[in-house]
Amino acid sequence: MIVVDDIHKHFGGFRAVDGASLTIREGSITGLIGPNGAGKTTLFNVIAGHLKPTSGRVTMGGEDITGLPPHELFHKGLLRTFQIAHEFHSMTVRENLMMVPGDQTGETLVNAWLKRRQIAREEEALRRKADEVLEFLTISHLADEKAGNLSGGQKKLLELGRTMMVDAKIVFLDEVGAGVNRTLLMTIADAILRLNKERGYTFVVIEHDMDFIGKLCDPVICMAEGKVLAEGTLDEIKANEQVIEAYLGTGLKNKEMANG
Amino acid sequence: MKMRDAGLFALVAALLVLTGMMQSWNLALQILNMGLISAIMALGVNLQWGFAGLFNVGVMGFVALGGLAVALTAMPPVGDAWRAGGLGVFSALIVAAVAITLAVVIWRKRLPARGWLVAAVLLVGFILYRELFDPARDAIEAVNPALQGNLGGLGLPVLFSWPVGGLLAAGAAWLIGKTALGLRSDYLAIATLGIAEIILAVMKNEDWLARGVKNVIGVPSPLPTAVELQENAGFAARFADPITASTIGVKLGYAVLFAVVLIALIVLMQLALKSPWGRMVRAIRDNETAAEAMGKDVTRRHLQIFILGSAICGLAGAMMTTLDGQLVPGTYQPLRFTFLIWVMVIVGGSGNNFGAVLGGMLIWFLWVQVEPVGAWLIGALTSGLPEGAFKDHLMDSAAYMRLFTMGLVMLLVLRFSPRGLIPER
Amino acid sequence: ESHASEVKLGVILGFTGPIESLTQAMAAGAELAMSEVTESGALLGGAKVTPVRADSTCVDAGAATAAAERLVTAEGVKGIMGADCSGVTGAVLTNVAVPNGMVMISPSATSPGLSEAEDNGLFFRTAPSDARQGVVMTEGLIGMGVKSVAVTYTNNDYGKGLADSFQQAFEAAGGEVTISAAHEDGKADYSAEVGALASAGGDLLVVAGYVDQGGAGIVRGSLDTGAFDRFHFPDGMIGAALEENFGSELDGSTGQVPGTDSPGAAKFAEVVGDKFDVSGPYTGESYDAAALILLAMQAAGSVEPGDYKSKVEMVANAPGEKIYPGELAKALELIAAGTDIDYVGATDVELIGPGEASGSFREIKFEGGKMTTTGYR
Amino acid sequence: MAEPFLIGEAMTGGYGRGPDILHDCTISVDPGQIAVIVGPNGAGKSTGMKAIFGMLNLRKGRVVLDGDDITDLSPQDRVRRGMGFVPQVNNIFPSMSVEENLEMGAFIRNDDFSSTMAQVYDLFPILKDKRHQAAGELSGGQRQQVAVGRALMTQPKVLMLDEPTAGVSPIVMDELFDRIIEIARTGLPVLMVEQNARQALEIADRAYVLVQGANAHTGTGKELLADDEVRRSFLGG
Amino acid sequence: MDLLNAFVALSNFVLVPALAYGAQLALGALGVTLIYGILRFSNFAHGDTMAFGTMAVVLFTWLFQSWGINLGPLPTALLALPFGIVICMGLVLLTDRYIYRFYRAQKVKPVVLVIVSMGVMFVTNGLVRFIIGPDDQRFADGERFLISARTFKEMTGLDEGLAIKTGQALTVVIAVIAVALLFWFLNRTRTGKSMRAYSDNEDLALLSGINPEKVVMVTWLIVAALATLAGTLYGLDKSFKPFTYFQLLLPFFAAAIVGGLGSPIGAIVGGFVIAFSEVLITYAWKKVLTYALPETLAPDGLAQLLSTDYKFAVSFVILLVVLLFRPTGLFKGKSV
Ligand SMILES: Nc1ncnc2c1ncn2[C@@H]1O[C@H](COP(=O)(O)OP(=O)(O)OP(=O)(O)O)[C@@H](O)[C@H]1O
Ligand SMILES: Nc1ncnc2c1ncn2[C@@H]1O[C@H](COP(=O)(O)OP(=O)(O)OP(=O)(O)O)[C@@H](O)[C@H]1O
Ligand SMILES: [Mg+2]
Ligand SMILES: [Mg+2]
Repeated sequence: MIVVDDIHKHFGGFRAVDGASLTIREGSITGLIGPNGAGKTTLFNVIAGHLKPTSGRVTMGGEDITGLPPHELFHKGLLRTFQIAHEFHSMTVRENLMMVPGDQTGETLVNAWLKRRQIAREEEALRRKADEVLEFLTISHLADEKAGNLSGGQKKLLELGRTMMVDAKIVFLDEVGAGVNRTLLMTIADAILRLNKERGYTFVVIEHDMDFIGKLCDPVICMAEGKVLAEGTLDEIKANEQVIEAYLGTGLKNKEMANG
Repeated sequence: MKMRDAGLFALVAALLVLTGMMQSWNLALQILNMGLISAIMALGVNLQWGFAGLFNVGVMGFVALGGLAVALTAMPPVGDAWRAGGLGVFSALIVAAVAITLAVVIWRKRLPARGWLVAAVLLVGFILYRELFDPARDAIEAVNPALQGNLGGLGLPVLFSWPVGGLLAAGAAWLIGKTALGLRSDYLAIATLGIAEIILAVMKNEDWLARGVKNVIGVPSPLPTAVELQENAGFAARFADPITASTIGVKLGYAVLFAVVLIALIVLMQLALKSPWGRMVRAIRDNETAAEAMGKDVTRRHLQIFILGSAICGLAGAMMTTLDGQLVPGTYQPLRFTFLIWVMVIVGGSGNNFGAVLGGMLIWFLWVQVEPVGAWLIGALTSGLPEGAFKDHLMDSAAYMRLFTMGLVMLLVLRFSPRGLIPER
Repeated sequence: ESHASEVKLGVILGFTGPIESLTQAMAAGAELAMSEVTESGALLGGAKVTPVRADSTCVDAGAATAAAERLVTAEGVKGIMGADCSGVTGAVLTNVAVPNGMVMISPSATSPGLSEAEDNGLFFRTAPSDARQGVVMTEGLIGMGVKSVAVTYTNNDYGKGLADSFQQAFEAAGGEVTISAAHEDGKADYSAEVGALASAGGDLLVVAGYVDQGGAGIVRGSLDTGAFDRFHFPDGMIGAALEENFGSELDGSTGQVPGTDSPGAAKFAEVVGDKFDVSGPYTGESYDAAALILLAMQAAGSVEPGDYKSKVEMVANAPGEKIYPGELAKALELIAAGTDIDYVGATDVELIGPGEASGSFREIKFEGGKMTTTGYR
Repeated sequence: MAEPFLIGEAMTGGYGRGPDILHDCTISVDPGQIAVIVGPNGAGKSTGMKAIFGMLNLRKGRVVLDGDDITDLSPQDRVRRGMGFVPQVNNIFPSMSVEENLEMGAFIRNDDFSSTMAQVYDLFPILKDKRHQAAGELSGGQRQQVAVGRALMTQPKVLMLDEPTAGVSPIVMDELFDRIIEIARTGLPVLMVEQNARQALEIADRAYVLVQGANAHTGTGKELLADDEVRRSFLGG
Repeated sequence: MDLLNAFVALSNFVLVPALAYGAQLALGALGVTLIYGILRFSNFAHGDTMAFGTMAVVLFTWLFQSWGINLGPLPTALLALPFGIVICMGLVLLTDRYIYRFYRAQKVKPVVLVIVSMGVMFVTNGLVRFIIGPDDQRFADGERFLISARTFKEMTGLDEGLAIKTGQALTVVIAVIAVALLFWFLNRTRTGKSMRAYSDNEDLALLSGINPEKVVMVTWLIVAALATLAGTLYGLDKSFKPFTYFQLLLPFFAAAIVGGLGSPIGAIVGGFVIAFSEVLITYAWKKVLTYALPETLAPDGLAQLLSTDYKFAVSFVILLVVLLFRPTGLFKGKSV
């Protein structure tokens, strides 16, 4: 589905992404892990058009999408969430969701003046959809709250919720789990699986929670220092010496995992 | 909440009525008319800032372009000048346009050494332009310089110039937007400010266009003038005091014209704001990166809004020049035509159309009325002082009370409603 | 009712804004004429004349119009002394004075365009139009044997008009204008202008600006860099500030202001004493403007503008007994007695054509840091 | 039992004039202890921390530090009293370099803090490499490390951490937990909010489950881990 | 010899004045940029603050002059400067205490502070005119020139003179010192760093034990000192007139922005960019070229790129071009 070919992204002299190449299969849920500062987010930003790569190519279904602006990629079915939540802070939570779908009739000025009736109908449908999403994320009671007033975790949920407002082809999730309650996170994992199975969405997931990765992802790609370090099933990755050294460590958490 | 808004509008109305009763209705209407125009300008700025977060500090330039439109549309053409240099000027302008387009095209083509090519094209273009332009300009400016010396206008009815003013401003805004909208916050601000100064420099110095600093006076009026009414026997006979009747009548006429424009604009803007379009625009203001990721073309939206807002300012500028009956480039000062409008928007409440309108009316009222208030204040303060140099000094300083009082009032209003009188939602 | 006990006159000048530093003295000049008349007790049987000031801001036509509107329709003034800058003057004239039939005498608006404005005989000015001064200046300079000059002008209708008319006259007389460069008032720095002027060169520099505005900045810069050491100053530049700021640095420079060999100006200075600075531009004109309105009222026997507008030219022009500053009481009595007067005033007022001052000029030379009068033209 | 070292007692309050978020909520910690707060998103965990730190007006309840009632002190004064806090969001100075961020942590200290800084760099080696880079240019996890490092620089008498491990890689998280235990062993009370609840509860001497601004369960970490209901509803099964 | 003349002419009319003007702009822009950088708003009252401080200096200068105190060849104003600075500090602290602090506590958007500063601008504007009036005031004394055009000609025997005014030299020297000090203060001292921290993240600054009120106060004190300094130096070189000081605001902002808001070095470089572009672009090269080129090549016309009418337009065009290539100024400024 998406082929990343030898992408480099340099900030000044610093090579945040340094020749990363990877392939994301259609219909897969690919996990992307790696130490802090490995270049995962930067790679997302390059693929999703927020940063121009220093060099390299990204293709989607065979089509070259390198350097296309995000709004065009959105219309091609590529969605992303942000690691540091990017809510529309002065708008209500519901509005945050309702603004997402593209090609709304009322988004053209002339239509906004002339096609009042049609817009009202569309809005009704959107509102229903948004409320469903909110229900799912267990934040229905916040529908009319300003998004800027949400708690840290709630903002992350809203990030995720936005991707559920439209039919996407491929969704990039950048640490949706950080700061989200684990019980809810597992529910989210279920939803991701469902979207993947039922609607055929492709997912790419950055996450530091191995439970979450383990539940969802195959394959898992580990990055370090801007390059792809290893790729395989989670078990293969976990067994990789380099990965253990750079990323997983042998601490308490993994000991526990090994036990459990 | 709604009650409070209505109350505030009632307050402004009451201030005007009070002016009418205590001072004169002519004055009240005069303030109302300029207040309506100010409200329209504030609407334009509010569209850009309040809704889209675009920091336009070049309002003055667009207002001035509106004024220019009046001169170019409504003034009679100067036949001799056209014959003397019309062709030359226009062929020069076309040469310039071609050269610039060519340069842009070459730049876009990413040819090797494009920098030199572009420079060469521009240089040749410039020389050619000056060759064609200079003699034509001199010829035009030589035609009856004391009174004309310019090409004149199209001689159309003056009301046509209002939409033309909007279009002219929109055209300029398009150009600016294409180049400068990538800038953020205060950087965009100073860029627009600079562009406004450039527009003004052109208007002041290109005499062939609209006489430059020599001013255009005697702009035709869309309504019968007070003098015409007074000279009209039927009118004069109908009223006991034809002077007052005619001056008030004309002002009422303008008030109606302006109010129609203002209301139409408010309706359109409210409709837009309450629609998905408005939601999208607010989302862009809140967080451009996220909006972009959600499929919204931020650049296009910004351009659209920048053009619309500027066009509204241009329209208001044309209306104002019509009301003044003259085009005086020297009048356009950033303090009055940019920053005062900003004060209106912020004091009224940015992000809220009604706030902007209220701010426009209220601040204009104060701008005019703080002068007598300030003088009165000084009088009251000094009444207890003994006669002498100090008192004389204070009395002489009464004029400065105008800005002083204005500042004080602004600070007070903002103190009690830091987010504006009618805040967003 | 013609024998009003109180007559209000509007004084509309830019008390704030770009020429704020000139207007206090101008207003004081006009108000001096009013108090003189009040004290005489001779106007229409003892009417008291009260000035009402309003701020024209010099640049903001909207505010100026509103202020004038207030004077006319709310304060009930019977005549307007003002406005100052040509732009606001035009706006006040067409939007307030003409519709309300109000007489307006501007002490300082010099733009030729205003002559053409529809004024229904209501508009007059005591400052001469720029065209005339250009010619006078040319005669003076050619007479001194000056062949080539650089010109800088303040970028408004006054400066531009004056520079244009001077250039035309000077070139016609065989002189050369090496450069004619605009400067904006109230700016921080004039090095660029001075540089360009210096580069162009010339026997001397003509500064068609204002004495406490950009004009002063240009002179300062030219002297400091040694670009020019001789200048020629038209009316806007002549003022005490020039002596104060530059003193003997200007020795050898010349200039001219409206004025005649009539003793008017001297008398004016005498009358004023140290009340305010008479040498600033347009103070005499302001005095004269206010005086003319009041004398015309007396001549018409009415304070209504509609009645006295036709008398303004009559009292201003010959024939009649000459009236100088400080003699307003005498003038009022003469008029009351039916004697014709010819108001000379501080600036030798003579109205020609449509309400304009004819303008004779006093020529000035700097010697020993002081302005001295060398002749009249 | 003597009064705890730091206690937010029966706190009730909310943001500005908005509704109450906290309802009669009590949180405390003693020297040498690690107290952990867990709970669903929006439960009021961060709000509770802010309340203890004085960034919120309490309508009821009080905050006591070391026997002194500090309910009315400003946050700054609390810092001077020895409280250190890492907020959940906006917890770095983005345009200052990493090193300057750490220096700012030591702002109230007048002694030589270079050894503390060395310790922080030991703990987070990546920060040492990036010491001259603007913190705003760091990756998410790196920022989190800067934030914790900044708080450590204060050498506080009590350390409050709002989700210190959100977004950090497993290896760093382990180090962090180790370090927190170490800190607590030196006698410094640590109060933290965690979503990586299982690991956190492992090491917690005292644990609170907050639901809708109120205490739902309280106990030692082990007790709560053993509680089935808590496991199911809050720890992800 | 002719080349020398050309160079002297160029220095006299372009380099020296532009250098002095640039330094004046730089000092003003420093104040603007500091407020923007730390308090995060564009302070429209800066021009009038400057007028206020300078007014105090002028009044003290007159007082000293009336007492017969002077500094010999240096202007007496230098002696009055500290007093003026103290008074200006008083003014800004009062405005902060009674006006800005309220809005800070409310956490209003920066643009509201901009408008508030316009209110302050109007009020200060009125105050200054109340006290000293709107007129031009001269207060320079001492030696006007380090070297005057005439002396230079006599000394060197060249045809062209070179004038360097005491005020110009003072301005440049003081501007350099001020920037160096400020730079050192912000980047090296504890208080300076705490100011930057405050501007970066106010809440976190609070959590680090930084006293925000102190940061704000120190900022204002520095700004008052800079404003008075800039105003006095400008006044010594040209003259003191409130309206001109208000008008200076525009070039200040232009300079601060070209350099990058919040960056002290940017303000300095920006000041010189603006000053040199104003002076250079409209310079008539005739004189210089006539000296520099052989007779046959000497220009007939003025060899002027654009007439002085377009002076400001041109400097703004340069500003635009800079911004198009470096959207946050030459030195990567902030944007709120
Ligand atoms: N704008 C920037 N300027 C300079 N360096 C940057 C910039 N953005 C990111 N970097 C650097 O690039 C590296 C990769 O950052 P990135 O955000 O991609 O990491 P990551 O893999 O997402 O880490 P994490 O798991 O912590 O989120 C980091 O070392 C960071 O410091
Ligand atoms: N600044 C604010 N203004 C108004 N309400 C707020 C504000 N911040 C948070 N809230 C509300 O207070 C409630 C509790 O928020 P808090 O941040 O304390 O949750 P939390 O338990 O820390 O959640 P999370 O695990 O997601 O960080 C939420 O419902 C949130 O909407
Ligand atoms: Mg990341
Ligand atoms: Mg939280």
